[in-house]
Amino acid sequence: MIVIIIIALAATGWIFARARATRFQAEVGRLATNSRPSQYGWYVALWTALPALAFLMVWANVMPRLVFDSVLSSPAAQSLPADDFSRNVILGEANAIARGAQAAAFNPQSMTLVEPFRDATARYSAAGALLAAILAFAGGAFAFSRVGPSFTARNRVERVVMWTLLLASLIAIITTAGIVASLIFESMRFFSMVNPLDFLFGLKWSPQSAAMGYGNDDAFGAVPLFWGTIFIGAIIAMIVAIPLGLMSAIYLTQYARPEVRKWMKPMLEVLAGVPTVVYGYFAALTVAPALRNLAATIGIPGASSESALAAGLVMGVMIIPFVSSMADDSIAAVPQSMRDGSLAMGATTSETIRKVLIPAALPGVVGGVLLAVSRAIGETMIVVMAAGLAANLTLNPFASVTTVTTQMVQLLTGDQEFDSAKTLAAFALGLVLFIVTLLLNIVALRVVKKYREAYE
Amino acid sequence: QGQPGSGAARDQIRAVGSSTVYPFAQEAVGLFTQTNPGMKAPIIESTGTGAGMKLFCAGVGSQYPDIENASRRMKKSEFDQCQANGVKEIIEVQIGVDGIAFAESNKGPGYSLTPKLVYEALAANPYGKGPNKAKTWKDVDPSLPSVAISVFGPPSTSGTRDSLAELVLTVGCDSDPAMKALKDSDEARHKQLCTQIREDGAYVDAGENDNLIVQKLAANPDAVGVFGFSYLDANRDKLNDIPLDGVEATYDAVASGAYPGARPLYIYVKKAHIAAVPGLKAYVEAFSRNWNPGGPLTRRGMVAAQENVRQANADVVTNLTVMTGDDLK
Amino acid sequence: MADSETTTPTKMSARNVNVFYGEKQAIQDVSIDVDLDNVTAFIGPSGCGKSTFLRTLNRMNDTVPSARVTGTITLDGDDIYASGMDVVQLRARVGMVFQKPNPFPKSIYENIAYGPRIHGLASGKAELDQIVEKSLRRAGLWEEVKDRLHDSGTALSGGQQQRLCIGRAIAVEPEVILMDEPCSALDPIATAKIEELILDLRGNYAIVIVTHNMQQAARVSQRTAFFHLGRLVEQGPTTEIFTNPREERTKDYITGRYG
Amino acid sequence: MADSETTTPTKMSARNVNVFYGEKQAIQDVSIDVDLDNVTAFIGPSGCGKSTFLRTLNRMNDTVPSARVTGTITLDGDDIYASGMDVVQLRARVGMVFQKPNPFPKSIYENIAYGPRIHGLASGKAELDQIVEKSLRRAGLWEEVKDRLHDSGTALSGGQQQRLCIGRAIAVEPEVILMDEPCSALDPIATAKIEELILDLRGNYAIVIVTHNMQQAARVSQRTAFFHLGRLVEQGPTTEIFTNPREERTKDYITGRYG
Amino acid sequence: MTAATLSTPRAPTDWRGNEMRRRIARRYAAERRFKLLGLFSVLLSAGFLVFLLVTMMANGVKGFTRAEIALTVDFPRSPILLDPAALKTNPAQVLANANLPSVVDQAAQTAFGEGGERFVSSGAVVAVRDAILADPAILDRKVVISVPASEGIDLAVKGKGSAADEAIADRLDEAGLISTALNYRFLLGSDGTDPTTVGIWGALKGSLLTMGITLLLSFPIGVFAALYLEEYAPRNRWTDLIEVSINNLAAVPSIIFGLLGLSIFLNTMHLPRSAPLVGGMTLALMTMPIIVIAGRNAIKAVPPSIRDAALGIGASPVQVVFHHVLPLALPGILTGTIIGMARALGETAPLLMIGMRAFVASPPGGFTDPATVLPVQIFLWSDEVGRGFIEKTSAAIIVLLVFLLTMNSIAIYLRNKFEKKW
Ligand SMILES: Nc1ncnc2c1ncn2[C@@H]1O[C@H](COP(=O)(O)OP(=O)(O)OP(=O)(O)O)[C@@H](O)[C@H]1O
Ligand SMILES: Nc1ncnc2c1ncn2[C@@H]1O[C@H](COP(=O)(O)OP(=O)(O)OP(=O)(O)O)[C@@H](O)[C@H]1O
Ligand SMILES: [Mg+2]
Ligand SMILES: [Mg+2]
Ligand SMILES: O=P([O-])([O-])[O-]
Repeated sequence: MIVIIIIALAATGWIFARARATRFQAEVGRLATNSRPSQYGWYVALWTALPALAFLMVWANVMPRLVFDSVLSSPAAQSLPADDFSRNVILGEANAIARGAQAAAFNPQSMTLVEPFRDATARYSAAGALLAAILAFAGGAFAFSRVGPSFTARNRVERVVMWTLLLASLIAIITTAGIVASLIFESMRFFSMVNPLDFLFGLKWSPQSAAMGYGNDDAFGAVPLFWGTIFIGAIIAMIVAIPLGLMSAIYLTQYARPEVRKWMKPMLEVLAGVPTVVYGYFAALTVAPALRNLAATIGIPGASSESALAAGLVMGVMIIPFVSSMADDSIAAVPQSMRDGSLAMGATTSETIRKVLIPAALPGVVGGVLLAVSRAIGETMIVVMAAGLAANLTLNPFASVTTVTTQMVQLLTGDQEFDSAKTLAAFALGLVLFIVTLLLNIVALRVVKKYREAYE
Repeated sequence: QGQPGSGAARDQIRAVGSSTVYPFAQEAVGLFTQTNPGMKAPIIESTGTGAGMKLFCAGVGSQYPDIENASRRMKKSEFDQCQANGVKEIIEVQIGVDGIAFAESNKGPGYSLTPKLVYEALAANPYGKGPNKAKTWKDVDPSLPSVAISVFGPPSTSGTRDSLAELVLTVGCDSDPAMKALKDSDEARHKQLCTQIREDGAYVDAGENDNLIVQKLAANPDAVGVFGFSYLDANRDKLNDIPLDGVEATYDAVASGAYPGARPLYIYVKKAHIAAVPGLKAYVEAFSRNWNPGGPLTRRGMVAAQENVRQANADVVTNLTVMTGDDLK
Repeated sequence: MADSETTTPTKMSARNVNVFYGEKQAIQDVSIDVDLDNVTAFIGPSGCGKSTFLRTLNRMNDTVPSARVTGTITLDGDDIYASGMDVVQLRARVGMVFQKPNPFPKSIYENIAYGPRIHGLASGKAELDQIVEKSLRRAGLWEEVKDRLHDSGTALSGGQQQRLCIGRAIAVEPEVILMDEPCSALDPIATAKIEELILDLRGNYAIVIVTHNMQQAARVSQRTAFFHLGRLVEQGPTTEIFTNPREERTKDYITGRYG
Repeated sequence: MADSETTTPTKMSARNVNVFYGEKQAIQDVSIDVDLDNVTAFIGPSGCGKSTFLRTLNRMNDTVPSARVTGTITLDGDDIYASGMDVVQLRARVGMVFQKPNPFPKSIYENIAYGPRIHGLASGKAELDQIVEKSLRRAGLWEEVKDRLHDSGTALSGGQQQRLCIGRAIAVEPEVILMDEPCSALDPIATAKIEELILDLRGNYAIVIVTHNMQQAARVSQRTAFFHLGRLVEQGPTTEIFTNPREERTKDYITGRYG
Repeated sequence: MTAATLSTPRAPTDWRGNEMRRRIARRYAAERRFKLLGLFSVLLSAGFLVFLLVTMMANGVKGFTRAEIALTVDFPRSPILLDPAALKTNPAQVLANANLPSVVDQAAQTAFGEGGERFVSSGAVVAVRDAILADPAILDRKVVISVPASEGIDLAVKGKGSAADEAIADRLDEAGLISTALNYRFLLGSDGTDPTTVGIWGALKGSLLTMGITLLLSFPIGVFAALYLEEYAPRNRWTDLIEVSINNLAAVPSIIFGLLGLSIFLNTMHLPRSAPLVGGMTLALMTMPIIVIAGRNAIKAVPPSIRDAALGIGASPVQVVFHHVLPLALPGILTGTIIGMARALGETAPLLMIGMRAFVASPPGGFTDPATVLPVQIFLWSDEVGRGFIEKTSAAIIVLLVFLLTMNSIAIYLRNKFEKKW
């Protein structure tokens, strides 16, 4: 309600400021003022709305406290039970009834508190609304008083836009910080139980020993997990996804008819949205047995019914669209004149693609590949179902391996003990993975900066 | 502790915990809503027993779950945690029994096993005599077929795995008197020798998805699968059960406890919530009223507990008897 | 200044060529021959279809989805729009300098070396260096860029980019060279260099040049074709077109009285 | 043909301007004034820094990450590189036609209407239509495109694109107009139209034009500045520069003897 | 090299010489190989998709239908416990206490003999209840009500049942008592315990709400962040840091986002567990980096000359961005949105941490009600004991894919519309 009033106030401010600006602009000339009338309008509207809305946001957080305090001091609240939980239940119920969220009380005592709640809520919301309205008015008036021919409204409005954009990109930083903070904190506890060197360089990952409390000695060697992650996610899956994705993108942008591309591109994108359980079943029940039989017939030892190959191949299919769509967009965005220049030299289409388009589209291509790798590293379901959970350090693609994230999910969602080294190991794994992917990204950034051929 | 009463008052029951109990809790929800049409259906979250315990024991209040489903008994450490967080009064109800079943494809060789054989085939270090070298079942016992040992089972993080260790492996292990003796002298060592499973590929962690194990068995006729009894029952046309100690994994054998791989299932309820959360008592009663043999819960695959156990627990439900935690391990 | 026309074998010939962009017809019924020993100039007001027609000569119009070409165009007697035509070889034989300079976003060196590389014209690094230097010299750019061959081609001035594109086109030594306003961004001295290059090439290569500069057309070409509104109004020996045009429109255009 | 120089208030003035692209210095110590009532022509060989200097006048060099400018440039006495300067308003007041035509990938109409729209120069559709028509007419493009105002601006011929960009720049009626070789892709008649436009604008607007065409410089400008290798070699009234240059290099360049 | 070598004109390239011909033939062969490789890639990728879709369809289509049995119920003689008068005042409660399960069991036993109660599903009670509600008059007579068949019979009718069930189904079929009908309950209902009565709407609605939140948060934030980084941010160590950390966020395993959501949204902000609001916010954190990365690449691909053109006529940076750069970059941004949202739609792991792996038997009413989402539902059903859940799982996957396609088609339409060449 009050929000609508504030918006209305802002709109009024917009109209008045605009009218005023139009008037003085007519006097001094159109290009003589720094800003357009509507930009003056926006300036006033922002000053009207932003402080008031910010206040409301703060108020919304403070108000419940105030309401509760006032209800608790009411006479009806004196008879509340001392026990915290039932008291809160009654209070909550009364509050819910007062707000109309609930029709009747399960607890008779709640009814006596409904009125105090209603009163207090009404009182405080009215106060909040009034304050917000005053703030809106004051902000608007202040802004309006500044509107004048030499006033740089546009710059200020645009600065707000820029701050909004900056704020948006800071969310990523905050998220990263949150992740890092929580990972580091829990990892520290883990490393106080397990020697970091054993963790980083140990060759034996034996979660059951840890899970079942046989002791932590050399149960947390993470090397097999990292190898498994690289083997499945960064090697096998990429061997499938990069050529297929990139070649699909190239074919669709450069060879296929536009209508074909229009249909095929979204089709391929569906591959990214098929739930991973589906891929998991497919990998575990169709691909893996076939691969095992294949390995058995050609006499590869150690072939098992779960294999890195099965998981990696299917995962590769799943992430094709990450490569194909992003590469497709960047290749399509290279100006036609670049293609013309190459074709006119007598280059074939494929030469044009390889030597001119791909280098120019490099950021998009690399971006797509990175996204694909990231997705592959993070995938768990396919690995659990098709590659198993056995942490083997092996080069044999027909053998069973496991990955970091799969183990993390197992450790975090299974039948876990409180804060055992086993649960905390998940955080340590996450931290190391985070650092590794960070390095990977830094390298990728460098590569792109170095080899990108920026067109005009 | 959150703000008092912030958010809506809870009008929905919330349960967390075991994936094994999950289907039966679901069934109870159906029964509960049928008899209480005005009530919102309870929310059952399948988190695994341990993770559920953590949530359950975090405190008393509307943001904490009311019920914990458990495929094993609460541990002493968990109980203490609960107490420390103010979850003082906990009602423990055994709702039934689940069996871990051993099965093979109906095209399989027709195994017949004992806990001892299972232990010898799967232990990482049988009887502490060095790493397990058995490659085929025949290596374990000449009467068994000469096919490679390949067992699909639950991962080390699941409650089902705990049961496997406790109900089968330890039993097999203790058949050796030396091991039994070891239990008294060095319990940790005993536990390790008796429950640690080999990691050389003979035993395959197949994730928490029992259906997947069923399907993998169909694709690998020589393999042995370990999973919840209800899955065996639902797939009798594809699978044969493997007798343990000569006892077939039938409903009656599990119910009577004759089948070695039977384990009790529990729910834990916060007494403090019973008054505050509408319908909570009725929901718990939905279990006790329907856990008889032939009742809806057993139709869903649960195995009914023995008569006396059922009676004792029904009394717990009616009287809301609080557990003491004295006999927990 | 133009030499008198010498009778020489026809290198390319177009007959009844029409070009459409979607519904719109941009070229109507143009027939013209391009000789080996003569430089041919296309002149005409902006938007009359010079570039469009030029692009039909090496099938660059293929890359414009809406463009459609009818009629026949031959190179050494072979129909270049025939289905068996090898477009890659065609474009290698018929080189092109575009109206808007379009250097690759690569280094100056790589821009020039691109063609020789794909056609395998250099047997080693040394030979390639030589081709690059020679091409840049002929395009009159060498002195300005010799110290920064590995800077990006897009960081050059407008005129430098234009000369880079000319250098790129001649580096593969095509048989026919199509130049769409090659000197539009060049100062008189650089223009003189390019004109010198054209005269140099003449005899070994068939050259077509689009220009708005009448003086330039008169200086470098032996034959001139005047386009107007998509039609070829008049063509003939340059001297004749400039001194004694048959058509009124040609005369008006050349004397600047048109409009 | 050029009028004699009239003494008029200085619109823009540059003092000791240096421009660097990274390490490389492209402009060295240039000081020059741009008058309101005179058209100023920048001439000089390709790559000498004309475009670079032109772009410093409306701070378009800000968009080249490696570019750095020192010295002072004022517009109506205000330092345009001062920190308080509003670059957007500056660019609205100092319009620019780029050397390479760069129409927006929008319709012809939208290309012209864009500036008036963002600056709020038209109060309604009718007025906007009028502005579009007027600008296209002044750029000499109206007749050719009036039937296809809603076709894409990128589907025009080179010369048409160039005129579109001129039309786009004058549609916002800036105070200073910087034109970087506005007629490079134009035929004589279209060129004449643009020159007419320039003469028309002169007096109300300060105009700077970069050209390689000496005749054009002589025809339209009242003041000429000759750049060479990044330095301003000589500047003065056009008649003087063309008839009686002080510097040898200027003379060489103008007479085409340079090189 | 000497001046002499440079001044001597090189002979024109012999384009028609044998060597050149061979070379061109080789290049053409390479070209053909390259093109074929491309075609092969597209076909292979599409082939996988088609294979998956066809398998899903084959398994799942029957999940949308169910076998129904014509059950004769003789109400006057049934053990029904209700007062017809009370039925008018509070029908739901009255029918809940009316002992309908026994009514159904008895009717089935009468009709099909001993064990007949196993032929009908537990949903039969609901069908009978609905029939009474629709027309209370039937309580006075014997009527035939079409009730869902039990899981076993249902599977038998669809040709996947056990031999015993097939025999029963055949018997019923001969008697003309069994029919197949569209399973509207599947489209309108929520999760349940019996495969013949479960529905997908609850999960679908949960997904809708969750995806709505995800899109609402991640799209603007992602686009804004991309714009800031490409168009405004100075190039320095700080922006490199932002850039790398955003790229890296895309590589963070989804479960960690779940942990983050758990600790921030649930434990710190005290938002409700299992709610679409929290799920959406968590997934938004995960989707945003994908949109940022795709968006930045798309923005990079816009030629600088277009920015120059706009700046040159006095457009402000904000105008340049919103009038020119953003529309031209939109196709790429939408690609990022499509694959990011597709990923979010199929994601389960982070949702486990915030409690969305739950049995929720009624559709969520709003953003803060407990809910589950399609992939979790699929995951849960795939692990169900009941054999009837296999086809339900596939049917749910079909629903998810249809949802995905609907969601994407809008973005795809916009993408095709905004795609421009320059
Ligand atoms: N973005 C850039 N980065 C580095 N150097 C540049 C860049 N742009 C131009 N230069 C160099 O700066 C010098 C001056 O270039 P400018 O474009 O100003 O020349 P110009 O006088 O306009 O030439 P033209 O008549 O050919 O357009 C040239 O040597 C050119 O190579
Ligand atoms: N891609 C295109 N799509 C549609 N029409 C086009 C396209 N390219 C050019 N045209 C139109 O075709 C006609 C001929 O254009 P063309 O580029 O051949 O002219 P031109 O003679 O080269 O002119 P200029 O001297 O200005 O470069 C013009 O009217 C132009 O607007
Ligand atoms: Mg042209
Ligand atoms: Mg220039
Ligand atoms: O989920 P579980 O704890 O029963 O394995």
